[in-house]
Amino acid sequence: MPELCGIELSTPVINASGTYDAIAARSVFGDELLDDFPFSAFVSKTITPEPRAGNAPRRIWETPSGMLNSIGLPNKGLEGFLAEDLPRLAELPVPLIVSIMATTREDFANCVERVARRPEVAAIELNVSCPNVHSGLIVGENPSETEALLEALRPQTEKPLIVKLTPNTAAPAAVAAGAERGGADAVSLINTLKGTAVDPASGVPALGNGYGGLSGPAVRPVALEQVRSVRARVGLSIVGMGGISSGADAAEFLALGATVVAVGTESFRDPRAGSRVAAELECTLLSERSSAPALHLD
Amino acid sequence: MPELCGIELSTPVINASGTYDAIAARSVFGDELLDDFPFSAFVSKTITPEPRAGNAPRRIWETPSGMLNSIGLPNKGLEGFLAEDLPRLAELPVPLIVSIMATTREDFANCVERVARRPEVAAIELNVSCPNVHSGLIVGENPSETEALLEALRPQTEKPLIVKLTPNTAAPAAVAAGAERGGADAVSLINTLKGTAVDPASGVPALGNGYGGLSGPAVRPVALEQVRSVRARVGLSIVGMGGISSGADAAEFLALGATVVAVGTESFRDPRAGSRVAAELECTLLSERSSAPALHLD
Amino acid sequence: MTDSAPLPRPGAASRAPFGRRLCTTASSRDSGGYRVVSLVDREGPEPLPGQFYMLAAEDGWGAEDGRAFLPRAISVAETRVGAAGGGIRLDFLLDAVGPGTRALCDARAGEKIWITGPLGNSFASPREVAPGAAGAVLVGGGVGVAPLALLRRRFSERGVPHRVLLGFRDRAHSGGLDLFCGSSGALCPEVRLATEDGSQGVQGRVTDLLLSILAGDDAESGVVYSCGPPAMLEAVRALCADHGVACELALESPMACGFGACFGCAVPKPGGGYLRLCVDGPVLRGGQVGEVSHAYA
Amino acid sequence: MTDSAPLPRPGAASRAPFGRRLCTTASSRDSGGYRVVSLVDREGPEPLPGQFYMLAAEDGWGAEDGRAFLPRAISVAETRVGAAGGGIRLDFLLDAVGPGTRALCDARAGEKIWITGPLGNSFASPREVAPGAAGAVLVGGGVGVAPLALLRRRFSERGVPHRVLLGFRDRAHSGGLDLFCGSSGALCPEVRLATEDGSQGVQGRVTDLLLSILAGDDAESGVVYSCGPPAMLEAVRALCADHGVACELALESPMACGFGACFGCAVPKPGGGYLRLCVDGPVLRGGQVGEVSHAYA
Ligand SMILES: Cc1cc2nc3c(=O)[nH]c(=O)nc-3n(C[C@H](O)[C@H](O)[C@H](O)COP(=O)(O)OP(=O)(O)OC[C@H]3O[C@@H](n4cnc5c(N)ncnc54)[C@H](O)[C@@H]3O)c2cc1C
Ligand SMILES: Cc1cc2nc3c(=O)[nH]c(=O)nc-3n(C[C@H](O)[C@H](O)[C@H](O)COP(=O)(O)OP(=O)(O)OC[C@H]3O[C@@H](n4cnc5c(N)ncnc54)[C@H](O)[C@@H]3O)c2cc1C
Ligand SMILES: Cc1cc2nc3c(=O)[nH]c(=O)nc-3n(C[C@H](O)[C@H](O)[C@H](O)COP(=O)(O)O)c2cc1C
Ligand SMILES: Cc1cc2nc3c(=O)[nH]c(=O)nc-3n(C[C@H](O)[C@H](O)[C@H](O)COP(=O)(O)O)c2cc1C
Ligand code: FES
Ligand code: FES
Repeated sequence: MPELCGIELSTPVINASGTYDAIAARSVFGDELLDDFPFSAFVSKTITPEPRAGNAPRRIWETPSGMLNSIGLPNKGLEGFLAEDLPRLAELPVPLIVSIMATTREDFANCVERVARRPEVAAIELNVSCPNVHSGLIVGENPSETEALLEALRPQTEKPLIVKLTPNTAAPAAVAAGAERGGADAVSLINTLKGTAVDPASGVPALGNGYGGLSGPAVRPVALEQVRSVRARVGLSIVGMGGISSGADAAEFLALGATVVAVGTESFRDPRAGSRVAAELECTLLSERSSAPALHLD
Repeated sequence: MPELCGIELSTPVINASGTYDAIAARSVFGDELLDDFPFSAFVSKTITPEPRAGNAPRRIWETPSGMLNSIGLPNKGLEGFLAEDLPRLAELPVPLIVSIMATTREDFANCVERVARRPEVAAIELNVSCPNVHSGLIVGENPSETEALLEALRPQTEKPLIVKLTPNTAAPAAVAAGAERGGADAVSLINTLKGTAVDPASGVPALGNGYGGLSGPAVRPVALEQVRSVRARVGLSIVGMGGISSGADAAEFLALGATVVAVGTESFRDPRAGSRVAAELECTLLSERSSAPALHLD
Repeated sequence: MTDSAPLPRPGAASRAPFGRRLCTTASSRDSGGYRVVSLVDREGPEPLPGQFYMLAAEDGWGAEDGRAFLPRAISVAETRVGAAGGGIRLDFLLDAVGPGTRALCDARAGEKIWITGPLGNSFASPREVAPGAAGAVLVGGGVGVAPLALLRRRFSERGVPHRVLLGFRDRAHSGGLDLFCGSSGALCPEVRLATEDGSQGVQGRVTDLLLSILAGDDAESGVVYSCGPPAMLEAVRALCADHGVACELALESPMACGFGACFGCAVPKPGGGYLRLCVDGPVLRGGQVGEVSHAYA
Repeated sequence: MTDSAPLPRPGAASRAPFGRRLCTTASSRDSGGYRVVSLVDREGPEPLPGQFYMLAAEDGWGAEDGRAFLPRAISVAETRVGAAGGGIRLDFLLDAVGPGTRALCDARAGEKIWITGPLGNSFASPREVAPGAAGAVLVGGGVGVAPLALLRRRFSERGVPHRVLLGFRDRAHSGGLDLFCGSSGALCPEVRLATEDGSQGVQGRVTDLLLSILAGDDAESGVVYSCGPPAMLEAVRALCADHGVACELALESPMACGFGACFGCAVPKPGGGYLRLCVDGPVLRGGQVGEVSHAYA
């Protein structure tokens, strides 16, 4: 039975934050969604202390084997989330992980405390791809900023704290080590790679925000390398993600040391991708166990 | 007439270091190669002070819309290059740029001086994706290391010095600014993104070296964003590259501030990709000039 | 109901089965510069006019420099229950503007296409919009005529009075016109055309036709239904606002998922903030949108 | 000439035109578990046995999760000068093992394929290898029989004495055997088969057949030409080394470019360092390679 920081999971496949709105999906597909929920835990879209409308369009742009997004974390804010969304997410048949981002330690600590207090919540993911308003540094690019943040948050709860690492840094393993020192239970990686594109029709950046984050199969090799390097450095649990679209892809992450995997962009192409990846993964792992890799003579 | 640091070029399209062996290509295709040489300048594969055999196979692995390589800079070393290769590269109908890497400042300075002294050489590209043997830091990940290296190399020659930036860092623009302060004439970017993959047949990393560098269309959005951020910070000339496979792709780099572009991996798919990209680019630019983007009613 | 209240979401009867499914292409034919691709869907419910599907060809997807990568949102243009072999025939009208629509247009009979849907809301009937409304005016341009074809058929089956105004650039760009033909093969009598070159119908824009209707007596109690390029929709929206006529606009925006997962399809609300067009639309009431702009389309 | 001197590069007559070119698929047919795809090349020279081309299908390339991305190295299995409409017909024997070979096997008559080539060196004739050599022994396994088909035809046209030993797993895996048939349609008399299940020829491995020949009187003055899976090539190499018989092995290694640009196709040299198989091979003399291993194949 797969497990993440003490949370038992029915499969090693969860969702990537911000890539599945279970409430919207239920309104679209009905309760069929709950009967065969595609993930073994549900990670919410990142919430922030205050409500956010998100970035001006255009927000998405397709790229070779991937996509750019500059969604800009639209969300109802902490209070709106706790009041309106959390009760509905609690109806999902799987453990709930809430993703949080804030720009001061105090705000971060308050969010963690308020969210962790709710019994519906199994764990908290900390999205640290944000600037520290005091130092101006992007927390997740910096090992000591990350360590200090974790030291501030750790006392707020005994529930597992998962740090979502940013891939836009020279040494994600050093940041993971900072998270470990600060008391994190797990890291999840990768978030999106910084990227942009020019709209051929206008000759200017295609996204309203000027740039965005790259996801999808295009980034999978980068994600795998970051998982490999993080695993070499820390003993924490790892949620591996980035371009997973099949069970074979998921198996690559597990082979390099991920504890569980998350499916993001692939859910846009296939709303049940999570279940499919889990099923394919089981076949892959079964066939690996039953037969050593064979060399055929012809 | 496009120009790079005072070197006049017939088109804005050159090659990416290490992705075209003009000597081998001439032995394969004959002098037809010279009659329609695909690039307006030729950048050599990176040379090092001593000869290198390169990494153990497997050296390449295909990925979604891209490839991983861990070639390991096989080369004849400085002396072998100067004696055997340079005279043959001098027969190419375009200006020659020699790419150099070393792990001490002294070695780097010696290479720059020896190469720059040769009249066949128009400019030097400094591959700084290497550790400083003294500090252990990857030079190109670090603005002050890069600045210090340039300060040591700048006195060796008046020929243009182009710094090939590594993309595996949080802020390539800061490194470019370091290069500018140190006296560089241009930066080129991006080099390959760190990446890996697992061979499904064995369950272990597919490349002999464990990991490699990702190139091809998959990385184009990342390359474009780094060009954009570097252009926002420095006034240097920029050689933009990363996944360029068409004139439209090249136009995106130019729109974001690249001075010229380089074609790498696409040459593996199409040995004349350089000429094709230049021709397509000309059409793109012409049509942009002749018509403002039009909105059709139906 | 106000002009800015969102349209109700479709009920369970036209709700998408959970997940994508592989459908077989029954036929594919040219239609005045566009292509009509018909699929047989053995699982889904009958869609409502204005609803759309996310489509991805099984073969050739990703084959143009790694694109198309995401599925493509396409309105259903016509349906036929009880297609040969069971299931529902879904007709899509496609304009091959890029790698995704090209791959879909290339699908030949027997080839397979992934679909998710029906998705989104649908046009309301005039009576729901404005009780006692005189009738419906359907205004379409370009490939945007697609959802109006299905809407027209439903209105005529239900005896809802309606007129149809379609605009095209010229004869070579009059795709989908055959979707507005009755069983006789002739264009339905309620359809009026405007072409910019005057080759068919009146010379001019479809909004010229609309203006002359809105200037008429019974205009205010009618409802305008429109789909087409952003500039046309904006002209329709502004005209209706000026004349105090209710309107429903089927918009487009970039969609990665179609089921509310990606937040990519944001359309600005007049008072600030954004709608997710895939779940809050694609049909919006005039009052729900500010200026319709190419920026998010 | 020693067993470790590289083979000479082909002269200008079989040099690749610069760049890739789009060729039309003339036909495509099954062949014992493999597929024979024939292209018409209007520009290139006639290739030599052992040479290869880099192939990429125009349609469907990149369509399996962004792969195949790079072109694929494929040996030429047979050629016919003066194909209908001019040009040279090039036959390739393909084993559909992944996205690239699958897309190539899917090409139907009329569909287009990008080719670059002919590339690499070629097998030498026994007389060049060892003056006065008794004859040639061709040893092939699996899809590796492809280059030996062309080599056999050339030897027989030039009256070079030769025997052909082919190994397959079973009847279902005996692809390309038809390439070794004469104009009568029957297997050429110089061909001997070994199948692991004994369904055709002798039961056992093709290296068993080779061993019995090498044990014969005139063995030392012969030359062995081989192509097949790494384990087979290694067995052939070791047998020939043990018996002091010259051999030429057509190897495989991962190739991104085929023309010396990427340095991806490295094969270790016995004394250290690496060869680039695309320009220094694909045919290597026995002495040029250490143990043939799956690690670089
Ligand atoms: C609800 C809804 C219903 C629709 N109904 C229909 C219909 O019935 N029929 C129909 O034909 N269309 C319909 N569309 C439009 C259709 O979805 C688009 O035309 C389609 O997605 C375009 O995909 P493509 O790959 O063919 O073109 P793309 O290449 O995606 O080009 C179309 C536009 O996409 C943008 N784009 C995104 N990424 C890139 C990139 N990397 N490079 C270049 N351009 C890029 C550009 O703005 C370009 O102008 C509908 C859209 C929506 C939202
Ligand atoms: C000189 C030469 C001549 C050849 N001649 C022939 C011939 O005549 N006929 C023929 O059928 N073949 C021939 N080959 C072999 C042929 O080139 C390969 O079988 C082909 O490249 C495989 O491509 P693919 O996409 O079908 O399979 P791939 O999926 O590329 O799989 C084949 C192998 O590639 C590797 N691989 C690379 N990237 C990946 C990835 N991302 N995921 C999974 N696996 C990966 C694996 O090791 C796998 O086992 C020749 C090769 C060479 C070098
Ligand atoms: C549209 C979109 C929205 C995202 N929103 C969030 C978010 O709110 N919080 C977060 O931590 N990551 C967010 N991500 C990043 C994903 O969780 C994931 O790390 C990344 O997409 C890589 O995985 P993938 O390639 O499987 O999508 C988002 C990604 C996408 C594509
Ligand atoms: C096989 C291979 C070898 C390379 N060797 C070098 C090298 O020797 N020196 C260097 O600076 N960059 C090297 N690069 C990086 C390229 O110059 C280029 O920065 C990168 O590939 C991105 O461009 P592309 O996507 O067009 O290939 C190499 C890339 C590849 C794929
Ligand atoms: S298209 Fe993804 S949320 Fe609307
Ligand atoms: S295949 Fe590229 S160098 Fe040999």
